[in-house]
Amino acid sequence: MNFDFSEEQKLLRTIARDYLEDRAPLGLARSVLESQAPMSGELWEGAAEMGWLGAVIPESCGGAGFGHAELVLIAEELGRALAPIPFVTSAAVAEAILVAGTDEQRRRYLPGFAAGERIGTLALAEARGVVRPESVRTRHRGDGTLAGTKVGAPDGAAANLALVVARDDSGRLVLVLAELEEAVRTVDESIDPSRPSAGFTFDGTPAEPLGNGEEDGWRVLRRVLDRAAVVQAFEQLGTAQRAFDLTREQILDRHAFGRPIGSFQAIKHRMSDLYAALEIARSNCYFAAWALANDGPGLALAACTARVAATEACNEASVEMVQLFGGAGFTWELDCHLFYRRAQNLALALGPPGEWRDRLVDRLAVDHGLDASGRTEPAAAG
Amino acid sequence: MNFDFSEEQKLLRTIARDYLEDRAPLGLARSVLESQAPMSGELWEGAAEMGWLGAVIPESCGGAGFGHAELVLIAEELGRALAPIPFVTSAAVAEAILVAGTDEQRRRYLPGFAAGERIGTLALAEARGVVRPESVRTRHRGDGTLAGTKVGAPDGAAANLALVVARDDSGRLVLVLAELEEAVRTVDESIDPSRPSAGFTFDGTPAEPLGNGEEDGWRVLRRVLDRAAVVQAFEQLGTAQRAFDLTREQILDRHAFGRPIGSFQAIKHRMSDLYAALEIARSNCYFAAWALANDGPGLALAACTARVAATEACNEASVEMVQLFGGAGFTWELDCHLFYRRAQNLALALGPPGEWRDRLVDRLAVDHGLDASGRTEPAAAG
Amino acid sequence: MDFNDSPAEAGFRAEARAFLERHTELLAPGETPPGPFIGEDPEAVRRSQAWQALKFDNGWACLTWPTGFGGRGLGPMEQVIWTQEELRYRTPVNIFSIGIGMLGPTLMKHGTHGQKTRHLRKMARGDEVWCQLFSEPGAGSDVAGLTTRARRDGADWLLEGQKTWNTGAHFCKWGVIIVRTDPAAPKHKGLTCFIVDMHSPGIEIRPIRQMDGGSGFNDVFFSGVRVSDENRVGAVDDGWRVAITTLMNERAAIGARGMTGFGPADLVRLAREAHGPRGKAIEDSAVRARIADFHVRSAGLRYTTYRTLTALSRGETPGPENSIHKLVGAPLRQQMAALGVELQGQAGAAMDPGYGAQAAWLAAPGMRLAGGTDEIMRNIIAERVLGLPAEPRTDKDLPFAAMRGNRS
Amino acid sequence: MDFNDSPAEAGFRAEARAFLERHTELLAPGETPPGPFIGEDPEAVRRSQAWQALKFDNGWACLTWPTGFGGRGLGPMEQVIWTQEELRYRTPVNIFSIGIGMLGPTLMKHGTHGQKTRHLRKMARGDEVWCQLFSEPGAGSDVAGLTTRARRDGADWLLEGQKTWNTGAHFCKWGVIIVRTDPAAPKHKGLTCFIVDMHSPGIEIRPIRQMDGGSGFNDVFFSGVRVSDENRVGAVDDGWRVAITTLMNERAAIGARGMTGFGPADLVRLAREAHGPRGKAIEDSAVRARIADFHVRSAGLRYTTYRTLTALSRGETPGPENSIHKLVGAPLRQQMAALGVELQGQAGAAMDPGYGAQAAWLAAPGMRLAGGTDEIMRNIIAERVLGLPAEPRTDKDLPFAAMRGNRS
Repeated sequence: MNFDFSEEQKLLRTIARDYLEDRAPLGLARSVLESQAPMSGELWEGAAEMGWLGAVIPESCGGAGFGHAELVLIAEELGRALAPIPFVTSAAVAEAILVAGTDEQRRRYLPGFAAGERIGTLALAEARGVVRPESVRTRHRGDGTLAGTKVGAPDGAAANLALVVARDDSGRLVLVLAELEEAVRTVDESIDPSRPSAGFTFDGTPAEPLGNGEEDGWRVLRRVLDRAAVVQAFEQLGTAQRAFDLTREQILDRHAFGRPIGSFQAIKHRMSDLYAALEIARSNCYFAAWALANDGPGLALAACTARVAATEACNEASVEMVQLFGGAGFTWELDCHLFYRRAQNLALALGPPGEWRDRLVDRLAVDHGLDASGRTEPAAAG
Repeated sequence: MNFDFSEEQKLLRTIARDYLEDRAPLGLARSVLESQAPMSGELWEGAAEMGWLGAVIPESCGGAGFGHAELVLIAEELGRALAPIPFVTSAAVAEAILVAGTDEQRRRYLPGFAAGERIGTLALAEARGVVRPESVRTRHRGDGTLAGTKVGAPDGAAANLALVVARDDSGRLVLVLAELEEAVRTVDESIDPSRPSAGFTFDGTPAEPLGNGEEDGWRVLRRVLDRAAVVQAFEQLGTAQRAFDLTREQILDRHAFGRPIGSFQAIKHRMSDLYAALEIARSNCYFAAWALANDGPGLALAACTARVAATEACNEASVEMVQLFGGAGFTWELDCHLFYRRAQNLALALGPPGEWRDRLVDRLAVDHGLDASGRTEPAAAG
Repeated sequence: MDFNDSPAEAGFRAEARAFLERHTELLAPGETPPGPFIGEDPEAVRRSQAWQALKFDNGWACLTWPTGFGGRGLGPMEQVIWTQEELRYRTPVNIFSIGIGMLGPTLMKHGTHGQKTRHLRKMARGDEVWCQLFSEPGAGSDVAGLTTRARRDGADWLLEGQKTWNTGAHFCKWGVIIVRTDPAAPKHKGLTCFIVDMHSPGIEIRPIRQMDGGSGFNDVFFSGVRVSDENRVGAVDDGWRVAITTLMNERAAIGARGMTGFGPADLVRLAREAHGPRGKAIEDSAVRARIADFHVRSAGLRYTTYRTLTALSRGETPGPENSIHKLVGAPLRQQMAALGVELQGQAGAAMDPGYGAQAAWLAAPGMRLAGGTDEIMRNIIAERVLGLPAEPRTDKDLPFAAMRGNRS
Repeated sequence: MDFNDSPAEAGFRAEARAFLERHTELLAPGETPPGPFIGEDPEAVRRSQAWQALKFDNGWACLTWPTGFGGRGLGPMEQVIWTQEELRYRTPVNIFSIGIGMLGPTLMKHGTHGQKTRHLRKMARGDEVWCQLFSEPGAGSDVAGLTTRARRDGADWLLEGQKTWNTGAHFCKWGVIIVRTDPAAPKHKGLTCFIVDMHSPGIEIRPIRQMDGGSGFNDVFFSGVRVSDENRVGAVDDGWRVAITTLMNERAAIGARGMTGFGPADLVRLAREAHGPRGKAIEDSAVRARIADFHVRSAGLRYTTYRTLTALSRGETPGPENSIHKLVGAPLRQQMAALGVELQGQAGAAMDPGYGAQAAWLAAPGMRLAGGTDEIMRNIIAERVLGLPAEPRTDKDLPFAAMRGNRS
């Protein structure tokens, strides 16, 4: 039984934490939040230098050639730091190229990701709500160009390459890679301006299919999102844990009625429940990391489970943080709102919690040898 | 603004409460629970003598000719007393005859209801789950007899007349009245043996259509259930309030760590939340009573709202009751389980909470001039 | 049960409408009444004052105040009817509720004859606007834990310290402040209440920037601010009793206004538009179940107000159920707004003026904190409504200055 | 990360399997291991004792006990491996966990040489079964509030009072009891611990009927029960320290068994069968959302156990995350069972042996109360794991007899 990270992996985590404590105090997220910048360019360069951006990219493609266990630990530390960089989103695009791209695409794109020159985003949604196959109207035309509009692409303000879900001339769903220099970008007034999203209008933007185009685009997308969800669950876990730790410090420090508010039973009990939610999330994240590293058949269920658990823990921790900091928690000057905003941003970035719960039950039923979907659409269970 | 019961109505409530404190202490529910009896016959006779069983039955049909405001107050008091009699269920059948029966049916059946000789039940479900039009297979044949099996009919052990939803020879849904002497009854091993449900097998049981048979049976059933839901919401409210009051007494009395457990903040805060849930339920019940008494267009939404609120308050109050009584709350000797069982029994009797929530949103949308259903089936919004 | 006015109420309502018809006009369909005033537009302040003067001169300003102070000595039901009607018409924002609703009654109870004569009519007519200075950075839920000091200086007092979460300091002439005058006494015993001229030297007002970017409140700093002893309200070191009167008036405010802002109907509209995991979100029963629960609470609060109004209408004291509004309503708004954001999926990360869910979600935490946190409201209900015992207190009898955790 | 045994662990597991293969057989597919023993069948007691003796004689009875007392001095990981394997085979119920898991270690730490020699090997071999007598009707969460008395009578003690929630008194030879020996002392100071012969005159055992109709526990009444001072464990009036050892051993138990009973998989099966408001309940996303959350917690607890086992496997002390099992698991079972009942609609009012949701729902409240209520678990996590301060205590230093609310 060895359900923990190795000493080497833990060392990497410690290095990451030390680095981020030095280079990415919470003031860094605040400075991006209060500026018009799409991210912290300096930290992004630092992340490239540390080898984080190429964590799972093979050395042959300019990466560090670590594994996914290392990747998730870096994500957790970036979450702790509320790092204002598009690490997980961009890594998801790199991962998509890694698992579904052609050899040529890997060679062409991945070195740029590892070096930090390439920054990816997921251009999926076209309207409010869950992204469904039937709602994809963006066209990838026979001439290799895109036409359509995407909204709310996570970290879209900073990205220069988008993984786009579109429909080809035959109506089939495809995943394509589009250079964003050739699209019209509208940076969103984001709920979390430290990691602003963006919309894109494609009108003749050149884009190439991911991979050889034989596999069903929707199925590949689900696989990409499952893998990204595990990495982001660690980011959420880090953010949740930091919010929790700061809240704990605050309730030990803040006095009311002559004693620290952390000695009041109602607050203690809520902290205990929150602690339990965090540990549930952590354990589910660890299992999902194992499934991701081993790419086993349990990955889809494990990814859904980790994402649902981490989203909930992160949202709850940030909501309680504002509340337990009291009136001051509602001010701009305190950092609570950075957590409140980030938690929601992350909860939406890969699709909202309801979508992942729904998918979780599909997978749960499959793993029990049952079909729970009642769906007719074949790709959804993939 | 007069959003309260009249002095006369409150007097009737006081009389009911005094009567029940005398004749129906909690020991009465326990005695039925621990016996094989289907109900307390003595209390049923008392309810008839008090005029309760004919509360909304016109005097011309042997009733007391009160209104629905009086009916719901009686139901609330019976809920407080955990009265082991099928008051609300039977009243629902009488109400169905009142609003949808022919004149002849009213004259024939209603005096028996008022006198307590008729005891009605709702024979709707045929399998586990929500009762849906498409799941009704019981046949009402051209020769006026029923064939089929119903399960979980509330208060089915005590009843002698069933309102049955069935399908006629043309496949149309109809409501019929069936004498239960001519059916095979299987009394359930109930979760709440103080109000046991039963299953029925009909095989050539005579049954007559309710009313002239022209109206859509499903639509009539929804109207009957809406009206019954308001009355039962008051019963649930009474049960919830009693559980809450007893819990409050207990936590003032039970000491741990040198003080009453009701002085511990975590417990105080849960009691405050429960109090709020109870008052939300009470206010919604009052509004639904007003809508019922006036039979206005808002009744369907008000009924759903009151039922959802009262079901939740009653379930929560009973669950907290067991918990806050501590270990003793888990014993047979204490009355907590009577509440835990009854709350669940009532939550299921007219269909589970999920069904009412779903219907609430249909009605909410209609009241906002929107169609929220996404359903194709026309009768569902009725 | 019915929802109609009694004949007397109907007559009063007609009177109110007649006045409003004469001086303004009904809101257009879809137009909402202005929210509580939080901006800094001097023109809006002037318009608000002019409207108040007009109301005062016609007997509509302070219905429940005694006639001697410019009121009409009416009951709370008339006040509710007036408010209901006024909200239907296009009127300026109301910047007087803290003064007229809370501070005026406090002066009536604890003020000197001179203070009443000097201030009450001007307050009522809106000629001078008032604000409240109670909360401090280290004393929110526990108001009595405040550390702003007043020291005697001849016949005057000198104030030193910081107040926070103040509404309106920048356009107010007067403030009511509670400060510590005896740090050696137990915490509730060494406090004194003063009227302070907000234009005094040594007062600095800084707007607080909220987490949603708005600025509805101020920090107010006092450096050697001189206050004459004439402006003391109540006895020296007896300020807690005065403050309690104000806080009670704050909490007795009746929610005739109801729930406004992003609500169940907005969620239904949004869910009809947005995609869920299958089909439209409105077909998603997880979404439906949440909307249903929101409607249950939202409708329940509305009908709870009806119960309160019924008691007022009968001249009875409203029941304790009125205490649940803030505890239920504040988290409800937060949860509704959160679902509104969530339903939008990836697009929800952008501020959406169409539905306003994001703005509501960013503003919502404030409602759970202002005017008594959720936790304080639960304490109050548990102790005052349910009669559950107070927790053991360690801070009541110790000298204030001796307690751990006090910044002083 | 991997889930495989280390080579040493694998070797140990093979040894265990070899023993089990020799003496019993694997459970059939779908057959579940027996739950904790709560019945009164004497034949089942005999079978359990025989199996224990066989284990003892072959070195499989008390793996973590020192060799001197009949154990093997192994670590907790070996114990977990053994338990995992034993649960795969058809074996009798285990009626020794309280004695071997909790009371044995208590005697090792606090007992006299004579007590250890007299009792430990017989306890380990299952020749004599032991029970615990701590809880009282007025002292559940607050064990130290107990009122059962012991008075000196020459060289003996006479016990008077009532214990409750006892497991197994009717088939046990020995019990460990904690009683009050000095009511004038503060509550934790006047307690003493004894070994009591359960066949002594003056002991009456009455089964407690639970709300679900079952009877797994007893009230045990003591009327002038004589106990020799030789059977005292620890010093007079120092019993709280002894009791703490026992309670700590109770809470340190590691959940190698995991969640059993009505769970997410049952809900999926039921929801595929039952109708929802539209179509099958499994298509109802409100149901799906709840099942998803149940799976999240249920899987999270399982993987939390893996984290604990990993620490044990490395010879490290497990982290505090192990403390969440009861707090998360008990309400989870109740909520899952409640959904199982609810999904059945009207039919859910009848006990359903097919899915067992109703039985689980009726049994569930007990799990939130036994072995530390939810509230006690939250206190423990807040104070011992999170380091939040204890609340002010009013009962620690007063003479026990002087406190309000004590039945004595």
